[in-house]
Amino acid sequence: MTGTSRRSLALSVAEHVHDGDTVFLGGFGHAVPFALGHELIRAGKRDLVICRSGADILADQLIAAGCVSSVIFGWIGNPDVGIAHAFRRAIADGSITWEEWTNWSMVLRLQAAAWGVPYLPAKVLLAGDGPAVIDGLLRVSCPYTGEELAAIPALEPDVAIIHAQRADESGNVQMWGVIGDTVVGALASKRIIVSVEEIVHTSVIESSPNLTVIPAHRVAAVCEVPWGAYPSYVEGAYTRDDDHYVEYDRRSRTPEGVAEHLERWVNVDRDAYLSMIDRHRLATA
Amino acid sequence: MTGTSRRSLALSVAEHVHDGDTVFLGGFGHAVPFALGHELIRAGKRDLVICRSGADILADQLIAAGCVSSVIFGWIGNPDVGIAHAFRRAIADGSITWEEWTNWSMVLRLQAAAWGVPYLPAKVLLAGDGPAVIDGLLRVSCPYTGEELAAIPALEPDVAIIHAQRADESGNVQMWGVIGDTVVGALASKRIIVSVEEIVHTSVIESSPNLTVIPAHRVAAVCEVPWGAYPSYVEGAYTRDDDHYVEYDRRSRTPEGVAEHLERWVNVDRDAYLSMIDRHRLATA
Amino acid sequence: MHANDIELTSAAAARMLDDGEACFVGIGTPSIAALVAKHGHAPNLTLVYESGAYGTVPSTLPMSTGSPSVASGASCLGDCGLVFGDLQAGRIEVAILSAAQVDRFGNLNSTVIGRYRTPKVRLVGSGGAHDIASLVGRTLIVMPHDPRRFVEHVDFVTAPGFDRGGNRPRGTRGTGPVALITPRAVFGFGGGDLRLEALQPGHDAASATEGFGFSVPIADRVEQLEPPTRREMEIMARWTR
Amino acid sequence: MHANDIELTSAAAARMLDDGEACFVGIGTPSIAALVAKHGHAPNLTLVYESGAYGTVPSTLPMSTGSPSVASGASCLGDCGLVFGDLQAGRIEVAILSAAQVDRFGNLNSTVIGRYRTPKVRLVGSGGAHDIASLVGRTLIVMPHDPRRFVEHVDFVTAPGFDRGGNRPRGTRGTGPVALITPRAVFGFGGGDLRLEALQPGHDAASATEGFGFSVPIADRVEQLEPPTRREMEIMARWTR
Repeated sequence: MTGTSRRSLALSVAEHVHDGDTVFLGGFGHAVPFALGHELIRAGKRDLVICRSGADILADQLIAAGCVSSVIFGWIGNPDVGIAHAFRRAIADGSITWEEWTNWSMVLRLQAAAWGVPYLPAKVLLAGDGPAVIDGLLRVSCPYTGEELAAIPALEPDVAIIHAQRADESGNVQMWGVIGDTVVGALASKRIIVSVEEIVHTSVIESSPNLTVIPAHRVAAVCEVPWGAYPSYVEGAYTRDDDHYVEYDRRSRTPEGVAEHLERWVNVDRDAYLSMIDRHRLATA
Repeated sequence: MTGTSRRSLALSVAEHVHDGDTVFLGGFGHAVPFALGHELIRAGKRDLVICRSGADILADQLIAAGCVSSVIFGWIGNPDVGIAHAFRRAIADGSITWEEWTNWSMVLRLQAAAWGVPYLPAKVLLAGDGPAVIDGLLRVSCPYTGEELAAIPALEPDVAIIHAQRADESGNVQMWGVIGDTVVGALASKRIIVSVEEIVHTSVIESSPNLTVIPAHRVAAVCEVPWGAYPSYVEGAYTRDDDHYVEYDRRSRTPEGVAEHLERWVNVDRDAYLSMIDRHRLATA
Repeated sequence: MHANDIELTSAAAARMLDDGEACFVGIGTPSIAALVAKHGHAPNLTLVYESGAYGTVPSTLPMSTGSPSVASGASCLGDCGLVFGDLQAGRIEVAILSAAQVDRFGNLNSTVIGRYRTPKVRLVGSGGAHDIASLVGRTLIVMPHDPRRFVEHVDFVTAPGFDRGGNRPRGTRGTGPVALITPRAVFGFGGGDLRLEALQPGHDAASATEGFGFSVPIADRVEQLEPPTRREMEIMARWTR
Repeated sequence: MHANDIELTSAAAARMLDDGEACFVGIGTPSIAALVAKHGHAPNLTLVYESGAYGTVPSTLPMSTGSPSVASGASCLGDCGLVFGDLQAGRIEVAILSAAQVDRFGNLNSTVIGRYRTPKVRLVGSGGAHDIASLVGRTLIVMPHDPRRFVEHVDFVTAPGFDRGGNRPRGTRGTGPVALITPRAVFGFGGGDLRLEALQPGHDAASATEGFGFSVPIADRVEQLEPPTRREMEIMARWTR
């Protein structure tokens, strides 16, 4: 998009995320957009519907911070550590609603939107108890074979927030390593906000165009935010801070604990945040 | 696939392509698998149904050589030069049948097979004269929105022949530059035969796994064939021999002319073929 | 230096592209038109090729949408699914198309001359043309002035424009063709029907529609197009001379 | 050195993987089992992670299917669409799954303990488990021996095994679960119903089914499993010690 340009996190979020928006969160384990997500919390966004396939602790933090009215997901938890405690509390006390799919059906919901069709047929959500708890899930028959398939409805988020290795100023986004559903979720969305480890000259992008996962004309704003995926990781830059995830599990077991965690890690400026990271230990570049 | 290993063109084609097979031809302008396609001609394959979105002169040559009983395509011709003369003659004399789609609907047919669904809905082939000439093309209504969509049926080729930059011996295929529908067409197919400019050690593959477009477990055979896409091109290796395409247009206007062309360029061994290429002029590496 | 036919057509088409748009282009004159805009008034135009390329600025004119010059200098090389998916999702604003035949309703034929099963001339088929014409925001049609190509009804509607009532047919979206650009004139499709709206330098209504297989209404006020500027001529020279 | 519970489970599961297969794996014990096979009798096993990774051989055990060790050493990093599309097309032979609960019909629950809308414990949800169980060629289930996890009917069928008639339910394919592997035993699903078929070293039928919420039939001939070999123990040590 012509108007794309280097923006601060605050300005990007102020311009492109509105209360009530459906927000796709990028990051399938890799390159989880913590910096952008935390900016949503600082900006006091409300009534967001957050969505992705496998949602980890960033989703839980947005819920804990009161930004979220609903979650659309295939999985939500703290990978290999435990459950999403703030999510659990929020559904127990009725403060949020949720809509529960599977990872493949979430990918198909996003793919349908990326491709501009209202649904895609699939061979899942036809058995087990999952289909019964999705309000209004319908089936279709293949007009050629008669086979019964699930009709997976498109999900077009208002805005995607994602993190990646690099982009140029016009918004060509390059990402490598684990992709998961990050790219399809961004492509599905009306607006895309990207934070990157580094903004590079367009000549760098043009030297490796196959690594460009999102073309510039789709991107609304690009922010240069080194370590913007911490405590998750960025392939080729820094590794995952597994201890941070374990620590979050411990602290998030109580409302007070999670509030303390957010106070420490979200209610701070970027320099203070960076100073708390053991960058020497985690850097891989 | 475990059994994958470095194979000759002749052995790969003998093992994996059978008379009557539906064959996906890789190469969207870039990396057209001429070496593998010419091997189909030398092996005297018959009654092949060839398919791809935009089919260029390799398809025309297979038709001219009598290998083909039917063509399933979105476009067929000699890019920016002219029409496919052997194809034109073959449909005029009734020696082949054809099934005509569009580039997007062909991609969707292949995507449906790659994803194991019998159809995908689309917003094309709903207007114009195209839909009427596709036997049995059906529509579906979106069960959520009521919107009428074309039901694009899956097309699962028996075998794909593609060319790429490199692979390892177990069959992890890496390709960059123009991708077109090459990857989706391969993924759609039951068996995949790949020729590559270079077979590399697995460590090379593992150093850039995002460039792997087809994982080894899908690949039936890999052949190392430098210049295997000539007269088309391979990004980073050699450029397109535009003159060859112009020359083919001139010669293929008559059955005798195309026979001479095939005699010269197909009925030869690999060394003789290579000796006819102006490699000094075309190499870009 | 006088502009030749391709230059007149390309420059007139280029002026109809807005900066910041994503423009689906084919090979030949459509590429030249888009490049004139890109190097001129629309530096943020994104050229999109069906092979999966975005943001490419070919230095030599590609012979195929998969040609080397489409790949080199692209800022994104995805695949057909990325490009056509984007198109189907309504995210490509404009396309420049050409064809063997165009009719007064802006329908394009690149499939057959004559009858479909027993053609006089079998052509290349749709490629992406049907898909683009059905789905893009608006379409510019560029054609050489070859009278046989301008017919009342195309032999085969490969890429749908308007129906005989002047409406976009069911199963399409976008505004459809907004202009037919030739070396002699620019025609609009105001009511879904061809109408002469502007003349290229040196032409009048008679020469602009010479040999057309149907009569062409003329707008109340017919514009006179400026010839390509010196700058536009400089930009085009490397591909057209 | 005696094998611990994870080692007994992983080694027994590993032996059920054939060389040359593509195996969908999750984090934890499923990854260890696949790696034992890969480093042992099945060097051509392809590990597949839902994040899009094929052929990965993690050197450290990933905490997430998107972890750094899944990416490094992968021979192909596609995306979720590539992996799940491959799965849906019937091209992944086997998967190793775990869950919070398993029942006698091989159904897995990773969604809730208690009622769905008013759960006692809200769990993580399906992730890819439902998709895999519905679509893969066959499933191996690995579980710790925690009696609360073995129930007659799971509270929520996240990932379908067999229905109460012992058949694969409509809307699934593949043979379904072929084994439930614990540190104490291997159970089969011959008629779609759990049956004790083999015992881990030091266990008998009573201890193998201790605390199960239902009675478990016993095969006519119950095998005695060999403990992990020295080689298997060496392979596993880096992740389990």
